[in-house]
Amino acid sequence: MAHAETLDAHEHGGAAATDHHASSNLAHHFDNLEQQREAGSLGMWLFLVTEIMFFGGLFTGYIIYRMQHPQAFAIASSTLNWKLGALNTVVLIVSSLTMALAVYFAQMGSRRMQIIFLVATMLLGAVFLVVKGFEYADKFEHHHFPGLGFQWTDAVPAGVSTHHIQMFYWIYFAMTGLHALHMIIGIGAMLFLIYYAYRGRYTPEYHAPVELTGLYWHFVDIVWIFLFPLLYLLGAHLTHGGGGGH
Amino acid sequence: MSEHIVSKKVYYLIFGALMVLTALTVWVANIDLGSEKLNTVVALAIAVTKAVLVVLYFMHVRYSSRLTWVVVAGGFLWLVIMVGLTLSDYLSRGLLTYPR
Amino acid sequence: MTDAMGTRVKFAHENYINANYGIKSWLLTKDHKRIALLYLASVTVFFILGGIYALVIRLELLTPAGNIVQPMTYNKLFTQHGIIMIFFFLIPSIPAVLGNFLVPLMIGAKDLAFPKLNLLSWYLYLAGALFTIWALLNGGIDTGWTFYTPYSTTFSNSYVVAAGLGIFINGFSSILTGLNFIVTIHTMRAPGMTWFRLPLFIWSHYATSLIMVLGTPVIAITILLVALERIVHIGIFDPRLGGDPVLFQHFFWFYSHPAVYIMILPSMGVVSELISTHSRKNVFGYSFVAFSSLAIAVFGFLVWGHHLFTSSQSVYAGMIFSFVSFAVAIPSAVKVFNWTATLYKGSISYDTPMLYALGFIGLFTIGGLTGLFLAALGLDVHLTDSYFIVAHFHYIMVGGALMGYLGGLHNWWPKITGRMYPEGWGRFSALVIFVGFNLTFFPQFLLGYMGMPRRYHAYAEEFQVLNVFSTAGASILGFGLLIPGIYFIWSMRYGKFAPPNPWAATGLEWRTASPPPTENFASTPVVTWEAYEYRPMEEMEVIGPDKRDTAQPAHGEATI
Amino acid sequence: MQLPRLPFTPEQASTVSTEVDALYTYLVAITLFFSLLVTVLIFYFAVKYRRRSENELPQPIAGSVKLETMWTVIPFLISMTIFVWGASLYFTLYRPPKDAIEIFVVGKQWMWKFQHTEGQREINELHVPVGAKVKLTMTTEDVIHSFAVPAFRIRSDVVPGRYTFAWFEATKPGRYALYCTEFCGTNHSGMTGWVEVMEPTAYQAWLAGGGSDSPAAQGEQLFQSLGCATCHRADTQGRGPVLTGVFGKPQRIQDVGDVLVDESYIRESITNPAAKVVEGFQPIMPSYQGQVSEEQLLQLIAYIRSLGAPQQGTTMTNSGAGQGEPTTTTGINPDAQRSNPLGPTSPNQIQGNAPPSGLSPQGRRSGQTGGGTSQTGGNSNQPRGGNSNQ
Ligand code: HEA
Ligand code: HEA
Ligand code: HEC
Ligand code: CUA
Ligand SMILES: [Cu+2]
Repeated sequence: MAHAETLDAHEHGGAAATDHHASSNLAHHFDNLEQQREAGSLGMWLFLVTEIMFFGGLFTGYIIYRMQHPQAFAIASSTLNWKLGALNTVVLIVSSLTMALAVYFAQMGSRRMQIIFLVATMLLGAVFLVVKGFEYADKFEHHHFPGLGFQWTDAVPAGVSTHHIQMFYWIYFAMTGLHALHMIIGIGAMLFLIYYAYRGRYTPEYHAPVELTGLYWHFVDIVWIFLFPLLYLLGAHLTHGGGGGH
Repeated sequence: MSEHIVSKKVYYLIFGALMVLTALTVWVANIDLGSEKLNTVVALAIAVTKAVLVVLYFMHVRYSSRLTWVVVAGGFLWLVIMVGLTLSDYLSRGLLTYPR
Repeated sequence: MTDAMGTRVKFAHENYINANYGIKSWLLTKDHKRIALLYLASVTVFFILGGIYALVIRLELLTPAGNIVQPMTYNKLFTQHGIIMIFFFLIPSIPAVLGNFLVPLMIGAKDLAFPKLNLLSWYLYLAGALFTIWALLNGGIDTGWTFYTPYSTTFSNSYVVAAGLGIFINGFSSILTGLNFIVTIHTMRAPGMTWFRLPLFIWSHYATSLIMVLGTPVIAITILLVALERIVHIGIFDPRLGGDPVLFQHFFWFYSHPAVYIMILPSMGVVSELISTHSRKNVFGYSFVAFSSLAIAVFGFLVWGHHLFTSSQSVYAGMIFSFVSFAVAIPSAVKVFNWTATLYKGSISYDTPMLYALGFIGLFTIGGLTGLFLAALGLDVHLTDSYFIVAHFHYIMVGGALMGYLGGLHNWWPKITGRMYPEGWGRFSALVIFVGFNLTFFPQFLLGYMGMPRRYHAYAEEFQVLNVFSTAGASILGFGLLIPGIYFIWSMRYGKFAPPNPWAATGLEWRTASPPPTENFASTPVVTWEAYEYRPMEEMEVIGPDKRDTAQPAHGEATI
Repeated sequence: MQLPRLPFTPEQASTVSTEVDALYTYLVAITLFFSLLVTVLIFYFAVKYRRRSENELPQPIAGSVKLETMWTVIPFLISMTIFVWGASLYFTLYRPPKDAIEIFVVGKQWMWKFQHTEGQREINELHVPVGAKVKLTMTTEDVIHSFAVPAFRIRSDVVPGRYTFAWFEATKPGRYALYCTEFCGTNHSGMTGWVEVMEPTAYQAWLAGGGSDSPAAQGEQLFQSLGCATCHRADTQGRGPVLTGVFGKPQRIQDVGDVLVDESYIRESITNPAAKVVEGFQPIMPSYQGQVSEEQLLQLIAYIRSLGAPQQGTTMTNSGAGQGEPTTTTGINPDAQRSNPLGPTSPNQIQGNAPPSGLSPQGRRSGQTGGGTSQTGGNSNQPRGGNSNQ
């Protein structure tokens, strides 16, 4: 093959307009901001994939044990306060909206609105954690924390072993705990964003950190979207409608 | 490929849909659909719908490159693989017949 | 630049090694090449540690009576040998050393996409390693590298949680490396470097990275659950609390089977490069070799249950997993045949890297084909947890992956250090290692079929003869490995200076100086040629500051 | 199929061993063929096309779809033959035949305990007659072990909380090594023993000498001494269901549907009676978890099974009440199956709520230790429990 073969279209560098090497936001090893943004966004998505698999292990455990012990899970689930769960769902969805709007205003270049919505998102995240805290406190009080000291005082219907009730609780705590940890990390990231937004770092050209944190935040929201029905609502019809089974 | 800006109206619409679906999932959970499985399936279907809405609009995947689509789809596919093949063991345990 | 004696010389050009000095400039570096060297140093330490464990194991097995170490100690020996070799040596070896060094160079980028994450990943590796070392120093761990429950969660009285935490942290290092590679390969290729012009090394690292990203989180959560089970007894894997110990095996192998492909795929990538470079031929069936890597990565996720054939897994699930195990062998077969075909009508040199590569093909074939014995359900019942397994995976992991790593190190040593290793010693040691290896592990196939169980501290008399062979082989192997250990270090100081392209190879990494400058290339390279397009040396100009000796391949020049 | 035995293979002492060896021989042949093919080609090319001058530049060869297809399809077809062969052998190995002598096996750190249907108990030594099918019903008191007899080419893990099975038919009298092949702790390599295959007459003589009661008889004694008989009476007046003839038949369970009464089910009924309550009864049966050992559980099972057995003898235990059934005892009734496919009802199934009781007496108190150390002095120096370290 000859030397003087025609060049393939430049893979990047097409967007010459944004190609200002001088920009302090451009890391030295990237050619331009577009490339940097693409890399960041792909990186974040891949990270979210690892998160899916991370939670996935717990989901698998949940599915298998729940299929084996549907009743125990339903009973344990009915002790959760689904109203608080629903409240938290709403809080998180609103926070997702505010996050989306924060990204929107970053894209538009409105510093003020951007900060407002970032703060709102952060506060909503905090509200979520506070509600969660109350729920946890309640569980601790009732000795429903799995492991040492777990107690189940209510009557257990036939066919249900308290082992499996405890099993539900460890899944509940592991999943919501891990989720809460993600929320805390998200709130931490929000603090950084607010600081830099305040400093005017983010422009319509460069706001990747806001966008990427947004992706992360929405992902955490999605995890909760699954956790809520699976943990809080799964036995509702059994305990409310009575009987169940067949 | 410059980024696509989603209008505020879309965000509000999606938000509305998410709220409605949340209400729906709570409502459905409290009625007995006859079998526990059906309740679960419905709950999961609603959750998946909500997740898809968030992914497509809040996370802008609808307007993103094919690569992003592949990454997202791949992530969920792998979750399905993990759950599915593990279940292939649990669901078929004891199916082996042998004379006693 | 050189003084009369050829010692204590400095490189003529500024490069990543002499760009700045001081311990800080290394520990805080974001340069992928320096991070690769940090990794090189750390995985070497762990390899030696793991190797020493192996030698003590072999020493114990010299005689049937378990009379050299206590049973408990023996259990710790093989557990720690396995954990160290797998998690702290083999998984990071090629990706984090050669991959880190070469991925940006090969695609014509200045660095990986996320240099800070790259450094972070080394620190995570270090943190994980320190945790594990701490566990080892405090008394060690005796569960086998597989951590089967309920032994690991309830019965073992060793440092499971600490060692597990080490692996957990190390997992994130692996995830970050994989993530970084994928993003880099997608977004940082030089102009003209299309997907099908990428070296096969890159394809295999891409496939490896997919596994790292998709699989590693699962081992992380699994180990976390084991730790929780141990500390607070949540019951997930404990039958006494209603859990299922076999679920652990599913989780563990969901990662650990794909992980064996994390170990072999990079090595396959190296071998593709070596075979091509040292026969000056384009790789036969490039796209088949490229896609077979992806196929291995994807199908590799569907076969984990072949480790559970006798563990009371459902026989039907066993059938699915067995079937897919055979399917996943096919892409490996495709690779083996394509490598062989590449040699046809080539210009084959007998340089050290090539010796390793050819050795790899043979040994990997044997290791892989014996994998088929294990994937055959009815036969695995007899073979599982016998020495046949031990032989199978050492043939692949030592005969395959390790040989690939060593071959790669030799091949790119001139690029990494700017110095040639002594070719004569290189060939000699490659031969010794090959002989020692086969003598160590071939007898283990026979032992396994005869029924000698693995993880046995003492064994029956009738197995002794073959075990003596194996131990003898291990000492030859250990001796053989010592030689490169010595001459590599020697060559860093006294080796002949390397030209930019000593093998007359085609990759972009050979178009810059040896060692490369910090930013890799003097200007962004523009790729106008296909992969493995061999041309006369004069036509392969160097895009780097150092244009010395471009036309002088260094073949066959033993400097010692 | 009588292939010559390859060197370095263990003795062929069971019916399946020749079949396993045949598959092995086939694979060895495939391995030899492909490794030699590759090695010979490599050597041939390496010599023939060795580099003769430094500036050689061979012609590039693009590749060949025809060749690629060939070396994809042929290995695939070959591997499918291995798959089918291996899978059918697997079914043979894991499907115990009818009319087998049944022996109970309990593994514990680090010994094998056996009990014959006639009552003989053995430790680390198993006597069986030549030419008879033997079925092993196995479990463990602590961690996972694996029961392996290389000369028979059989192996199966024993898993806490459930029963696993293996079977063999010895073809040659002799003494064959038996190993534990799943790592189980300090003395894993000491958890070995012998299978003594005897001529039938010698075996009968051995059986006659110094055996205790049969497991069924011991089970009956336990049934009395544990007070089971107070509720489970032969007439329908007891507070619990009549156990005569239940074995091998489906039982109607509250909220679950039909469940087959098999070993695992009875085990669960004793250790965790609340898990499945027979329709029409109250969940008043106390749990015997921690009060009966794994071996006693097996004896109780043997007894309950014998209650439905019309005849006695060596094959007694297999003829249980289930004999009338069309022998498709999947361990699960099709209906029950559908109602809860994961329900722990079959031999292979999770017995999540059926902790091995052998563990519990001490296990309970110290939180986690393995039990039964008192039975084997040698074990007690094994530090146990997950305490202290992390
Ligand atoms: C790098 C590591 C590595 C690699 C690449 C492999 C590759 C393979 N392995 Fe291996 N394996 C391990 C490392 C590895 N393994 C380890 C560490 C264990 C034990 C873990 C433990 O328990 O501690 C193990 C255990 C193990 C088992 C479980 C055994 C048991 O515990 O009972 C099985 C069963 O199926 C198996 C099968 C295979 C197969 C089919 C392949 C295939 O991918 C091989 C494919 C390659 C070829 C087939 C050769 C080339 C092909 C030809 C030359 C053409 C001819 C081909 C045909 C006719 C098909 N392996
Ligand atoms: C990458 C993986 C890897 C590697 C490279 C090795 C390498 C070796 N292994 Fe290992 N092995 C495993 C992975 C590996 N192993 C695993 C996963 C297990 C299962 C563990 C378990 O059951 O849980 C196992 C188990 C295992 C056993 C079975 C133990 C048992 O079941 O009871 C044996 C027995 O022979 C063994 C032997 C060896 C030998 C002789 C080597 C040799 O190749 C080692 C050669 C290396 C040296 C001898 C080091 C010497 C080098 C130097 C001295 C260089 C000096 C350099 C300088 C001074 C700069 N290994
Ligand atoms: C206090 C009374 C009582 C005692 C004592 C008792 N049982 Fe039961 N048993 C019951 C009742 C009631 C049931 C039915 C409800 C259930 O399944 O839990 C039952 C069910 C069973 C079943 C399942 C029967 C079937 O048809 O499916 C078995 C097997 C069993 N018991 C065995 C035993 C054994 C063995 C013992 C002694 C170690 C024992 N029981 C002691 C009351 C008792
Ligand atoms: Cu019991 Cu190993
Ligand atoms: Cu595997």
